[in-house]
Amino acid sequence: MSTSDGWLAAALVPLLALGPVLWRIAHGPAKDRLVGQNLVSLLAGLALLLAAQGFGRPSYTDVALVVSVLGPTGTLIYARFLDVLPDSRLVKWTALIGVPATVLPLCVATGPGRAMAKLLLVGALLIAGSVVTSARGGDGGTTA
Amino acid sequence: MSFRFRLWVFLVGAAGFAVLFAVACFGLPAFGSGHHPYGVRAVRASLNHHTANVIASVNFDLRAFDTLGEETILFAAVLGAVVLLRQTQDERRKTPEPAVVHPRVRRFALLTLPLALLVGLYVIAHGQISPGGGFQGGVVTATALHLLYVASDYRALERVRPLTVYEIGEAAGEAAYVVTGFAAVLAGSAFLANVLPFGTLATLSSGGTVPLLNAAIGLEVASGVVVLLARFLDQAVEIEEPGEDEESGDPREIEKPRESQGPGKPRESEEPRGCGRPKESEGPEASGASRDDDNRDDKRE
Amino acid sequence: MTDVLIVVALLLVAGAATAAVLNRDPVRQALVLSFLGLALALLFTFLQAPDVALSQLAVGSAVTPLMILLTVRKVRRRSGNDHGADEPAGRER
Amino acid sequence: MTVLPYLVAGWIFLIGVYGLVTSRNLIHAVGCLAVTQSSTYVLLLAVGYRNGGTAPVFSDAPTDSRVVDPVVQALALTDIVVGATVTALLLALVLQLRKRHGTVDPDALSELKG
Repeated sequence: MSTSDGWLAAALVPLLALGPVLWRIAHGPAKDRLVGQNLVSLLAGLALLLAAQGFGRPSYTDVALVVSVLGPTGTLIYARFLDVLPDSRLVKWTALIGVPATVLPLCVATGPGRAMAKLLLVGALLIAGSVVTSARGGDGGTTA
Repeated sequence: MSFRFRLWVFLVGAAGFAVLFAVACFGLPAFGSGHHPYGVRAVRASLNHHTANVIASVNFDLRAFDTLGEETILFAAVLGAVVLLRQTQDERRKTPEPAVVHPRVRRFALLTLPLALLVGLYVIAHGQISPGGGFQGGVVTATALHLLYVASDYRALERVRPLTVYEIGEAAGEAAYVVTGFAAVLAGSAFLANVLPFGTLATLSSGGTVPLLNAAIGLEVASGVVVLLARFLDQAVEIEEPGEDEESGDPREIEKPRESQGPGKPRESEEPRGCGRPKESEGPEASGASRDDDNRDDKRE
Repeated sequence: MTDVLIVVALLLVAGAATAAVLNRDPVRQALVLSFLGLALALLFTFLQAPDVALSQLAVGSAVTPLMILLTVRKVRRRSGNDHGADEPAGRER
Repeated sequence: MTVLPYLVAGWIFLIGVYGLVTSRNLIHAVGCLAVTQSSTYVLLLAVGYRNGGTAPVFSDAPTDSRVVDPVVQALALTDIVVGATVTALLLALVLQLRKRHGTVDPDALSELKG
């Protein structure tokens, strides 16, 4: 198994985690669905970062960058419409553990440079977005 | 056509389709194999024009005329939606209550907003080099602008978003595309031909007319999506039909656990303030009409 | 390895599409549609089409579900009157 | 593996049309149409894929690398964005119908007509 295969195998982990999340989104109560939507963008961002490294194409990180920007935006917009922004330890800890566990090895693999700055930016955005949308007492605000 | 009959028609058609499609699938070259004569030629043509992103080259150079068609469909669709969603005479605007937003959410949204806009513009600007382009970046930029809606409320978004500018921007994007096309004609070539110097591969100015057309599309898509979302938001948040009675509104509206809201937070009271309760001008007819409406609905059910 | 990723993403997309159709309530459907958008974006990336993935991401994960939510909101503002016209529960015939 | 992506595209198409046929809510039907549309993207990209190929974007890859077909990608890319605006047009039509006839149930609409 080559290194690139190793990265792709790592990308499989967040990808497989999406399965149960889909089940929660499709069948769970309103709160779970929003948590699910939040978790999906986080996991997708991680999978995309790992896949970019696995394919050896740094330019694929642009997709992860867009996910890290639009994911929290989408969650907050949903929260505004459903009038609920549940606190979720699951999302928070997935972000706080999963993102560094993904981004730091990637940074080591890419070495210093523009690509690494972009990786760190994506990581910071993913953590910030997930923490803001999942922390206790958070609220999307009332609709207007 | 009854529901059952329709379902049967579908099932028969679907079974036929499934069989034929499966047969066709096994006739196709296996997934991941086969040769792609057009793909190979497109790559060669794109490299000849020094465009690193072959997809952008196909869209804005080789098939630029087709993209004009796509762009026109987009333009027409936005125009149609805007016409359908305009405010009619019997509808009135109400001012929605300002929203209450958690300070952390507000701070996050305000901090991310410039970054998100920057990402959108980056995706547009790098269209001919790295993955991205006017179509994708336009949508990202337009969505990013709505972080402002998340940060405070719709009124704030309206204040900083002069809709007319975006309507003009959409038309300007379409016009710029056509003008670039005719400029090629004036330069003694064909409509939408790539007449500019190609530059060096994988730099911002490479690709001749590709970056120009890309920017035109980016402008059009971004403005178009902003206008569309604005019209939908108008309808959902501000415009009120006669007889649209918020208080008897569906309590199930969208399943929401009320108790999850912070204490002391007023539930969004959608009732119009001051102006336009049924006692005024067109009020009585309006509520009367709505009552008729209800009766008709009841009978039908 | 790429093949495994593609197969998993394909199965996710198929599952999400089925769930999006079978969720009869538009609000639920909007959330599943945004999942479908992200799953499609992942699939497209694995199929080496990052441009298409970006496009699908921007449109499928945010704009389409948002427009559906806005439409639902507008339609339901009046729906206290006609019972269940929008409610999936009330319409088995 | 050799036909799985094509079959998945066919499945998405069929399930989307099934949703359209059985839908009792036009908003839901528009969502189903969006699902049906996505089957074409899956099919197009599956046709254009080559084993071991990479994206035809040469900013960070050598120009002689084995690439997947760019033409189908260009087709899918524009269609996604244009499709979204058409979805918006359909939703606007649903809102108009709701305003005129007070319902979003397609069956109730045909009863109104006669």
